[in-house]
Amino acid sequence: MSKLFEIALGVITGIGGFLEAGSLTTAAQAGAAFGYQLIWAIAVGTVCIAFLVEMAGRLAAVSRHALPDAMRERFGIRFFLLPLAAVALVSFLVLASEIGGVTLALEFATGISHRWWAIPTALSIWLLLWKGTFGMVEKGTSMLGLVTLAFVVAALTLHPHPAEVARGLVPRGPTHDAARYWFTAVSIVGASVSPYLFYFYSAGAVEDQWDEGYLTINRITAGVGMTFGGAVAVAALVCAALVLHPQGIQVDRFEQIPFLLTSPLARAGFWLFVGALFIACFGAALEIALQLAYLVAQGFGWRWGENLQPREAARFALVYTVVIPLAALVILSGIDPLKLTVISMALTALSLPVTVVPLLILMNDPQYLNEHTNGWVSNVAVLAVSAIACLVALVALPLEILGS
Amino acid sequence: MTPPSGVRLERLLGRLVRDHLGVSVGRIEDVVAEPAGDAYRVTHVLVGPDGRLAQLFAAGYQLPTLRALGLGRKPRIRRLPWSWLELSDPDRPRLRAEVA
Amino acid sequence: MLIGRDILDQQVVDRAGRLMGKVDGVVLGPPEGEDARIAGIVIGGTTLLWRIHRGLARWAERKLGGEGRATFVPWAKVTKIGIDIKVDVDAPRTRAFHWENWVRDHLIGRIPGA
Amino acid sequence: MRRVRLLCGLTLAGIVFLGGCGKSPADQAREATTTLASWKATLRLLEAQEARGVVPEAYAGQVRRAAEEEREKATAELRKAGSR
Repeated sequence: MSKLFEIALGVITGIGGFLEAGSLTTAAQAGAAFGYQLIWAIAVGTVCIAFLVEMAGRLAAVSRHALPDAMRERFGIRFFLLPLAAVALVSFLVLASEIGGVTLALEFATGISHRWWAIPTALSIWLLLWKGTFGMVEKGTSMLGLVTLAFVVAALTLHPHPAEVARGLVPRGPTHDAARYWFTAVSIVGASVSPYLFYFYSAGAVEDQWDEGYLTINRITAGVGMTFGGAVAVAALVCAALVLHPQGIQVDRFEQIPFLLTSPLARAGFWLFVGALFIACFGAALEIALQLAYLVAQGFGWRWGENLQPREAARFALVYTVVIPLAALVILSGIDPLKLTVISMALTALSLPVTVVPLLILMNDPQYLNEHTNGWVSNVAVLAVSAIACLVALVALPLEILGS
Repeated sequence: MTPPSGVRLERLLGRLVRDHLGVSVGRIEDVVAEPAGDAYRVTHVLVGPDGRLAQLFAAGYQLPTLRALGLGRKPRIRRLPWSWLELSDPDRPRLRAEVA
Repeated sequence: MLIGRDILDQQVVDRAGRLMGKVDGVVLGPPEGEDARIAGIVIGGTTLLWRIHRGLARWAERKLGGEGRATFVPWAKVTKIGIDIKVDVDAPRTRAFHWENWVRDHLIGRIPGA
Repeated sequence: MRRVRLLCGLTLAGIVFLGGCGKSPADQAREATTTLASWKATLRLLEAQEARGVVPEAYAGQVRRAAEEEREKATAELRKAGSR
């Protein structure tokens, strides 16, 4: 029975944990500007993250190492510092974007500017990590994250044509505005393949003391959970394609995104949007802050563990205690949250080779995986997506930064 | 306790080994030790390729996909007895004269 | 057994199972002579710097006048080499825990509910 | 090692330059007009939903403020593109 519960839990983590500030804004931008044309980018990102999450779980179950721990051990400090710095920088920017999402949800709900909400949000995120346990963070955020299913309900009430949606799954070039098309595609992939998702997942597998017996659960959790998560992102894109695209509205500010739910679901839609944005971003912020602490603590061998009292893992607790207020300062500084989010997603795509290749090397090392090393499918798929995403980001990012 | 004097392995790894004529033999990849009672006796040193390209291909060798694309080549690692090394200056390990 | 692969950068766990750092360095001694042995492992201090940037390490050692708070664990105290390196040592009393204790006493410990 | 660093520097500069000159004045003008049209449509959609009482009044104010800011930016861009 408990295995079934674990599977259900895993799937919920996939659904609840998938949609956050990045995937929501990039899906809304894609749907508004290009209709169904970019659904394939979400599909590619979802397949890639499903593989990566499964790999991170398998690594933890077989070698009993979380990802940063194994990376430091296998590559030595010199070749560990580069991925450490890349993941830390990208995760910090995404953390700031998530806090931005939370503060905007509060602004929509209360009318008070989002900058006033930065400090209270940071304080409550920190308090939950300070007092909470790992189980509470992981399971609480994904249970509540189910509210993001509101986008699926909204998409269905708009009655999209299944054939047209399916056609969007076929990768194709843009009909217009090529630079913006490829930039949005790459930020969608960056939003789906956020390193914190599989780094946090591997830390979770170690905290839950997984072993070889969990390999099937791991595969189901990663596959089904992430696919459902991807479906929620597609639903958000479909809403934008049916509500904003026909009116010629392109998404430049967060304030335009609530229309995705208010058009199909009226007043309830507005409050569902505020709730979904708040919970999804708050949950993601909790996971990212915790993952940053795991990353540094495991990299240098300090005591770590969300189930330990802060006193017992002082440096681990210090990391998230410092990182959360710093991220809140970024929002306080008045940066436009939408632009920050979209740029962070593109930077995530740019850094993919550095954050993903170490995991791929570990997954092909019998010393860590015994007979459970990677098949060629996952190797080729993940490497190809990372390389392409990085190249496209390399060209698209300067264009976007200089353009705006 | 402060570390006693002795050769520090972490500073040896990656250093270029030259023979007594100054010709490069390769870079130190690792050091082999065998159990001897409770302790471990250092027996060999593994010397890998020196060239930047060779190291790049050695890195590529770790990924089956890159290997399949011909971007990875198994690095040639040689096992030299530890006693051949002369470590008066740990930053510039050299092979003993009588060994060549 | 390869010292770099199997010992260096491994997680060190003390007598009570507390994580006390990674193996940042390994001392091989005596330097000259036939039978060099693994004398012990080093945690923390300036050891890591030597592998990141030698100039930085030299500068740090000049400033600190020595290896800073490097902790040496003699090989005799290493009880098991496996997923982690188990050592027969009480971590909080060693210098490897200096910063852990300092952060606990001066920063984290001060916040209520620590 | 210097050669490698030089090479990286050159390629990076090349990419940034390529990115930079991608935005000709005609592109900028076209993009600014689409942004203006987009925000006009946003306000039309807002008014329709306000009439049906779908969105709270505070949020409507925020959309109008955002629209104002973005329209100012777009018109400035249009003027800049026009003069160039």
